[in-house]
Parts: sequence; structure tokens; C-alpha cells
Amino acid sequence: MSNPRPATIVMLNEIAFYLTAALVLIFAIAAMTLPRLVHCAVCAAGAFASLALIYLELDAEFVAFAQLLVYVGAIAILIVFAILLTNLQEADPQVRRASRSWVVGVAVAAILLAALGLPIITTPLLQRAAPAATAAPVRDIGEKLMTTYVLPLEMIGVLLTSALLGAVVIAMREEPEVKTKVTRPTTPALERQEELTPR
Amino acid sequence: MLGRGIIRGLIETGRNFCGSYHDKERLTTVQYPEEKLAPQENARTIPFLVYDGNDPVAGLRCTACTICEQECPPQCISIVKDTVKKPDYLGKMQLHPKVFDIDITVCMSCGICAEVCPFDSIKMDQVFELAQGKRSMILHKNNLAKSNTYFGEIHPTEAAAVNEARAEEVRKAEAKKAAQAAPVSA
Amino acid sequence: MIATPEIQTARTRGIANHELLEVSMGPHHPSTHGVFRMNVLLDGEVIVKLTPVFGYLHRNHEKIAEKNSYLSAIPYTDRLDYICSMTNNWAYVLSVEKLAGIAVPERAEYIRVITAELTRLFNHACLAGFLLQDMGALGTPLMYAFREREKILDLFESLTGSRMMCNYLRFGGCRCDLPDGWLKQAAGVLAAFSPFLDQFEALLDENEILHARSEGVGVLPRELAINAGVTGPGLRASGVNYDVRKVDHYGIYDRFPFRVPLGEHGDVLDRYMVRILEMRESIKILDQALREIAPGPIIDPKAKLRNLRPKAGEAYGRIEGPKGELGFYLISDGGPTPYRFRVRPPSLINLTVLEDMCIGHSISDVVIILGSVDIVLGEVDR
Amino acid sequence: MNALDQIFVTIQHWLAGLAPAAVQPLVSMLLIIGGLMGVFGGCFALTTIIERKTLGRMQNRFGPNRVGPFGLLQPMADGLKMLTKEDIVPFSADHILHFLAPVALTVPVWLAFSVLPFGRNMYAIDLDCGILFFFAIGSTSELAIFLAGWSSQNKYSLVGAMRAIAQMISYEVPLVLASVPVLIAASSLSLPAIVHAQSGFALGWVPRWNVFTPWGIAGFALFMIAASAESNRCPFDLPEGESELIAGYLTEYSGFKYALFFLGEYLGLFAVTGLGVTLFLGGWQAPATWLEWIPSWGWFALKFGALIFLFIWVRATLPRLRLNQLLNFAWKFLVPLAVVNLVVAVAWWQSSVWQFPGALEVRWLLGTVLLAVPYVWLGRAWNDVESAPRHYRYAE
Repeated sequence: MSNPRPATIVMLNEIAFYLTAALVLIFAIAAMTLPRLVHCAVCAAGAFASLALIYLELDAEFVAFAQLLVYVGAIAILIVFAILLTNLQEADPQVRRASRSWVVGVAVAAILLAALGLPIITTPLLQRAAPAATAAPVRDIGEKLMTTYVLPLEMIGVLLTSALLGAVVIAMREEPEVKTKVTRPTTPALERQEELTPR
Repeated sequence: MLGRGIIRGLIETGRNFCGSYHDKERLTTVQYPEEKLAPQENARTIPFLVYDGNDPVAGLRCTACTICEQECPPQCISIVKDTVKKPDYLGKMQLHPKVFDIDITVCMSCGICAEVCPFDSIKMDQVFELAQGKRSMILHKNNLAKSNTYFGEIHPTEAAAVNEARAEEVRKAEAKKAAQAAPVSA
Repeated sequence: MIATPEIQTARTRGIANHELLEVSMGPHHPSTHGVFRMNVLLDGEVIVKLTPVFGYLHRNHEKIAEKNSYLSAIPYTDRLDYICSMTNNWAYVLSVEKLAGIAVPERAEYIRVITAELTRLFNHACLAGFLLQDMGALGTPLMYAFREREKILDLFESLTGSRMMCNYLRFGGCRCDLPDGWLKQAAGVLAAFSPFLDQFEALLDENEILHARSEGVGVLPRELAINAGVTGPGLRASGVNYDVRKVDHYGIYDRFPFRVPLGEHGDVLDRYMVRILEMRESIKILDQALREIAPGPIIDPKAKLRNLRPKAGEAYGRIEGPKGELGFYLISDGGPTPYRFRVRPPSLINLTVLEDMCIGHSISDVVIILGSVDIVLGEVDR
Repeated sequence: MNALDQIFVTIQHWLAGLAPAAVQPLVSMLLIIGGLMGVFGGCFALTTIIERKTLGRMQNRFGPNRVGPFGLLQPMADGLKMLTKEDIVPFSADHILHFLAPVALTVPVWLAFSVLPFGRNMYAIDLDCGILFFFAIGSTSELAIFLAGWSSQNKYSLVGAMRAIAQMISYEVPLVLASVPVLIAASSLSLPAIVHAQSGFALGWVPRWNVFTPWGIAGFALFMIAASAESNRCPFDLPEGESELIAGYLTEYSGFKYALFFLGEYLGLFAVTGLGVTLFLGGWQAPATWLEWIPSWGWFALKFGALIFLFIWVRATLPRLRLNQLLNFAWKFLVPLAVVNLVVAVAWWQSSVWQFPGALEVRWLLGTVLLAVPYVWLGRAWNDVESAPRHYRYAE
């Protein structure tokens, strides 16, 4: 692929990684803390996009563009639709707090960090060197998807279609009378007309 | 077939697109300031007063009979009669307007004044570029007066008929005067 | 959402009590054909309630006419329905002739039929153009309709002096005779009109989008149309055979064998197609009239132009205008000015059923239904 | 490879050579970006005037011809007017999002041009999954339109934004499905590879473009319909349906933000048209060998212009669809047809092994029949509104 990297370029990559990682964190934190919901949604979309940037730095183009397509293109819109349809303007502050003191909060956070962090550090997978990037990554992904990982692919397909059908059924049952054309309620003129026409 | 109507519509606009380059019928825009369409002969915009000869004050045909003032639907004509009488084209002594104003902003160019005027003294003009800086557009007697030759240019057939009728009356008046004078002398 | 009275009434009539959106379309709205406002109550995109609001163009037409003499009321009738001034003149002049008992010579009757049918031609063409403009066809049908309208307006300008404000008909006939060469020019314009109609039909009649947008939209049932007093192409599109030209036999319409097209469903597509077919009939009438017109007097010599004082009484003259039955109801007390001057505006009366046609449709349909009703605000507000 | 064909590439290399070695890749990238933005910015200005003049000519009138010779300076006049117009932001609007919306719409669209091959080895970057990048960028515009609609706090713009999102999401599916057969034919996602797959001539004179196959014609038609919906062009310009919603999500925008929205919309149109040319019309390939003297980027420009004219032509003719018809048309007509087209395409390649004489004609016949039957059946099913042909009786 590209020629062996001189030191300056490696150093530049480090800085670039730290920058995008910081970007992701900032967007994620903003998504959690901003008062107005729509701003949170936009920051979430920003976090997804900067995540795609990180994938690009790792030369995983397919994953980056798939991330961009799926997350920014679809899931961000999903969040936004949810906000629109439920019409929540402000995040309501009266959510009951589990406990007053922040010590409990820090403790819970530490436990969670440990539970997530330890397996990542200890697994042998990371020790192996990253596999050499091949000439046509997309072709390889395609072949692997169709050969070794074909079962998970089909399972996900079935899962997604069932989710889709479920959503349609729920949407259908929720407001049948609005979706179909409003059955013609009586209008003033029609009412007048009933009296006019002799029985 | 689903797309048939749409394709027929597209062909129609396509024909108009190509046609606009060679067929006069399919490009009908008149570029106003550069190309000006000659106004139709009967076109009417705002009224004007006709005067004979070349002196706008003396030759003014209007005899201040105020019929047009009464009949004008939006009442935009205002006339003040002059006291002294002057002979008109038949020699009869007629009054003349001291003040004859038309408020152009009120006038709706309906042409009723020209229609009901018994002396053919007020006719409809064809000028339409009336935009001005001033707010009030009241045209006075001197702005309104235009020569009979100008009337002949803009409404040729109507002017010819009016001139011919007036000449006829002048001849009838001469003949009557001659007849009165003749028996006396005979 | 503060529950305004409309929302209460909408809710009491068992309509889904979702968040109702109150939208005011107009008076400054790109597709209300003039200053006309609709207060639309929306549930999502479905119309729940629609209250038309008009009166923005009220110019006190009838009180002015009661102050002026009979003659000077004529130029005001041009401004009623400012697209078809010739038919407005004719309706007014017809009622005055009934009031004062004035006869009309042969040639004047022919001229009146010719000018009325020419007006109907370009009014229906413009209606089709505006309707398609509302549907989204960016002005193409409208420009074609306006191209033909210009030719007819040139005819009117050479005949009466003004393109739109003709002020041409008088009691007992017309103001001035046809300039020579006018008839040949009119025949030329008419010959170009039927190819224009074919062009229009090629552009639109089989257009799937037009059919999809207008079939079953804004249905006006027969009984409601009759009870609401709707007249003109809107009524005939609902299948009711009522054309004042055939009912009243005014003027010399008996001499022209023309047919009256009727629709079935009374939706927007029928109202559009009935007008296209009416244009074809008008072309036949005009062909025959232009051939049969004979030289002769154009005004009844006995008819008085100024200070006409008809004997006390009342008269109601009506004609089949392009928009419907246009009538003038005059009461005279023997004086030079009418005691009562009342106009029957077809646009306003056709507009009263707008709500019944729109309920249950979406916003984009309301615009088309309003377009198909063909209103001109000058006539609605008078 | 005559000099004229590679003129831009040589200029770029020569200019990049002037810069010091360390900075050279950066300078050459900047040159490409500058070139692309210059060309397509100018193309935007030109298209606004060409569109208005062509629409005018189709409506029997001149287009704008007062500013400059034949009205060619009209875009400058529009741009100046947009710059000097006061930029009004409604008081209750969400200022940050109101400002962010046009930016979020226009910036990603510029990225989409980096993937398109405009001429023989004239492409900004040859991404291995170029078309996936293109569709990923295309899908971000919905978010920007929602921001515009939501932040204007105006009933009309909210309804317009809802319509726009529903339309763009439901037309992205047929757009992608219509281009899948082309990817299979070229067996690669990178656009220059797709163009190379369409080089060469079958039967001696027919260029091997994708459009000259049964599934290619159907795919091209589906692609163009979905593309016109994706860029809110005529039969689908519902979001800013002027006659109903004043200007949809653009209602509360004025001044240069309004111009930015239009720039975003037109660039989206150019990107999708460029993709259409690359996928179906053989990118910069010349249709015949003796026409090779026109440079490759010239051929791309010609095909590009033809498709833009087609869009303008459709805009002059067709009225607008209603929202439910629009969505029904996408899900009940375009998506099934795209799937059928995929099946036909695969059948076309499987049957390429038939050797008996007249195999090509039989395959063509089979392909067209397999596509025509669902088209007619779905077509009739689609306008199922009582479309019994209307007959109008005459009284007496």
C-alpha cells in the first residue's frame, strides 16, 4: 500500500487520531447534556460521523462509509423523527435521582469501566499484529460475507425484516382512522341539506 | 401503459422548444422598450381636448356644456365656465371653459365623455406612458389641448368622419345664411 | 394548543383529537387567485375544517351604481369579473333592456354572441392554465393559454379600444360597429384555436399525474350542488343539465345548435374536462356566427343613451357567463339612477360549497379544488 | 492518449511540480479541489440561467436576456442580489440550527464530486468503494433539510421538511437498487473500474455501455426517476411546492442562506447526474472509435448536459404528485421493478453462455418481456383510482 511511513507521518497520524477521538467524546458528552433535544440529536449525528472519521484513519473505508450511511443517514433521522412525533421540547429535569451523593455515582462508573475495560485488555486477540491490508479490501469483505459469515448475514436479514414488519403492524394499529381518509363527517351544508330534503 | 400520457406531454413541450427557434407563432414575446407594438386604431387611454387651427386657446372646440362632467362615472372632470362668449366654427356665440381639469389618477379611461360630447371636443388619446414623479396628476386645459391634426393621426377613420360632418354643417349654415341674404337682396 | 372554538366544534364531531394545526392560507398566498383567505384546520395533512374569508377586494360596486346613471354603471361592470368584461356588460345591458323594454337589432345580437363566446374561450383556457399551475406544472399550460388569450384580446382592443375593460355594449346594441377586416381577423384567430386545444389535450389529457391528482378529489354531489345554487361548469360537471343559454333562450342562442357537456363524478377532473369540451362547443357557435353575421344597424335608434329613465318596476336579466349564471336585479323608481342594483355573482355562490368539497383531503388538494371552482375575487367581493 | 485528452492532468502535475517536494501532495489535492469547485460552481451559475431560458423557450417566451449578452450575466446579478439581501432570522427560530442547516446541506454535497471520474484518469480519488461513499454522502442531506424545517419554527416549513424526509428516504432505496446491477456487471464498487468495464464495442459498432442492455435501459429509467426525486426535481418537487406550502422548508430563509440551499440542491442534482452518466452511459467513453477526437472529459460534459436538459424538459411539462401518491409510487412501483430488474440482469449474465445462433436476439426478447410484464401489471395496479375511462354525455 503506501510506502513505509517516515516518522513525521506516523506522528501526524497520532495527532489526527487524538483529535478525532476528542471530537467523538465532545459530541457524545454534548449529546447527553444539552437541554434542547434537537441539539442532542444533532450532536449524536456528529458523534457518529466523527466515529466514521476514526475508521477512515484506520484505512477501513468500507466500515467508515457503511457507518456514515447507516448511522448518520438513517439512525439520526430515526432519533429526530422520534423527537418530532412525541413533540418533547425540553428534557424534563424532574427525573428522580437514585441517590444524592456523587460518590455513589463515581463508584458505579468505576465498576462499569472495569467491567468493560478488563476483557478488552486481557483478550489475546489484540496481541496479534493487524493483518496486512490487501489490495481490494471490498472484494475480500464481499467474499468473506458470502462464504464464512453467510449465516450471520442471513440471520441479520431475517431479524431486520421482522423488525420492519413489527413496526408496520404497530404503526397500523395505533391510528387506523387517521391514516385512511377521514370518513366524511357531516358538514354544516350537508346537515342543512338533510333538513331541506323532505322525509 | 403507464408513461404514455407523460411522454406525449414531453413531445409537446419539445415541439414548442424547437419551434421557438424558427416558428414566429411559438415565440410571441414583444421586447417592450426596444420593439413597440403599434396601438390598435380604436385604442383609448386618457381623454384630450381637440382644438382647430393652430392656436390651442382660441381654436378650442369645447363649449363648457358640462355634459361630460355629469356623465363621467368616477366624476374626475371639473369645468369652470368662462363669462365672455366667443363665436364657434358655425359663427354661433358659445361659452368656453376657463378651467378644464381631468384628474388622470381617477380617470378609468372608459371613453364615456368622448361618447356623450355633442361638440366632438373631447376624444380618447393613445398615450400610455404616464408615469411621473409628482403625486397628483391633474391635467389642466393647456396640457389637455391637442390639435385636430394629431386627432387625425391617432384615430384616422373617426377623425375623417368628424371633420366631414363638421364641414357638412358649415356648408348647411352657409347655404342657410345665403338663402336668408338672397331673398332680401332679390 | 389552546382549544379555539373551531377545535371544539371539530372535536365534538368525533374527529380524531390529535394535535390540530391551525393554518391560515392567504390572503397573501401564491395560489388563492387573488386576495382570498382560508382558515384551514389540519390534522396532520388531512383537512378537518375550512372557513373561507373574503371581502378584501370589496369596492362598494352596488352602492356606486345606485348613485350613478344607468349609462355610467356600464364601465363598472367591466371590473366585476375582470377576465370576462364582455359577458358582464351583456348581463347588465340585458337586464336594463328588460327594465326599459328596448329592442336589439339583428347585427348587435350577433356581435354580442361572438364577443361572449370569445370571452368564454379564453376564460376556460386560462382556468385550465391556472389549475395546472396550482398542480405544479410550472406555467407551461398557462403560457400557452395566455398566448391564445392575447390574440383574442387584440381583437377586443381593435373593436372596443381596451383589452380587458371593454365597456362596449350599450342599451339596445353596441357602442360602435366592427372595424373592417375585424371579421376576417376573428376567423383567423378562431382557426388557430382548435389546434391550440389539440396541443392542450396532447399536453394534459392523458397525463397520468393530472389524472392521479384530480380523480376523486373535491367531489361535489348532485343534490348539494343544486341546493347550494352552484351554476356553470361546476354544476354540469356533477351531471346536472342546466345551461342558461338553453334554459332562457336569451339573445339568439336558439339559432346555434350547440351541445352541453355533462360530467358524472363532479370531481376536479370532470370540472376540467367539461370546460375543455365547452370550448369545443363555443368554437362551433363562433364558426356559425362569424359566417352568418349580416350588415345592418348596430343600435336601436329609439334607445336613449343619456338620462335614461325607465318606468318604475324591476327586472332580472341573467346570462350563462363562463363562471356560471351571472344575473343583474334592477329596481327602478322612474328616476335617472337605479333604486336597487344587485349582482348575482356566480363565483361567490360556487365558493360556498368549498368546505364540503375539501374536508378529508390534504393541503395540496385544497389548492386544486379552489382552482377548479374558478373564482375571480372581483366578482366574489364586488 | 492525445494531449488534448490529458490536458488537465498535465496542467495539474506541472503546477504541483512547482511546489516544494514535501508539500506537493497537499498542493495537488488543493488544485483538484479548486478545479472541481470552480467547474461545478460555474456550472451551477450556468445551469440557473440555462434552466430559465430553456423553460422560457418551452413556454413560447425568451428567458432572462436583459443582464449581459443573452442574459449570461444573470447569475452574477442573482448572486449579487442574494448577497445584498437582508438575512432575516425569525425571532423564535433556533439560531444555531437555522444557521447550521444550509451549511450541513452544502458541504457534504461537494464531497460527492471527489469520487466521480470526469475523464480518462481524471478523478479526484479512486476509492475502492466509491459508490458506497457516494450514497453515504447523499444520505446526509435529509438531516440538513430536517434542521432547516425544524429550526424555522414555522408551520409550513415543518410540513415541508416532513414531506422532504419521507420522500428522500423512500427514493433512496430504488436509487441504490437500480445501480446494483451495474456494480455486479463491473464486479467492483470503484467508479473508474465501472467505466472501464463499459469500454469496448459489441458487434463491432455498439458501445458496450450498460444502457444498451434490457436491464440497463430499465435500470437507467429507474435511476433517473429516483434521482429526480432525490434532488427534489419536478414531478417530485413537493417539499417546496410553491403553490401549497409557499416554499416548504425554505420559507424562513432569505439572503445568502437561501442561495446556499439552491447551491446545495443543484450540486446534488449534478452529483446524481454525474453518477448516472458514469453508471449507465459509459462515463467518459466515446460512442464510436471515429469520434475519439473529442476528448474524454468532453464526452462526459456532453452526456451530463443532455441529462440536465432532460431534467429541465421534465420540469417544464409535468405537474406535481401528491404526498401519498409519491410514496406509493416509490414503494409499490419503483422498488418491485428494481428487484425484477436485478433478477433480469442476473438472468442476462447467466444466459451469456448460450452459443446457438440468434442467442442475442432471444436474450433481448426474454429480457424485455420479463421487464415489460411487471411494468404493465404494476402500472395498472398503481393508478387504481377509479380510472375507468371518463365518457362525457351531452344533454339532448
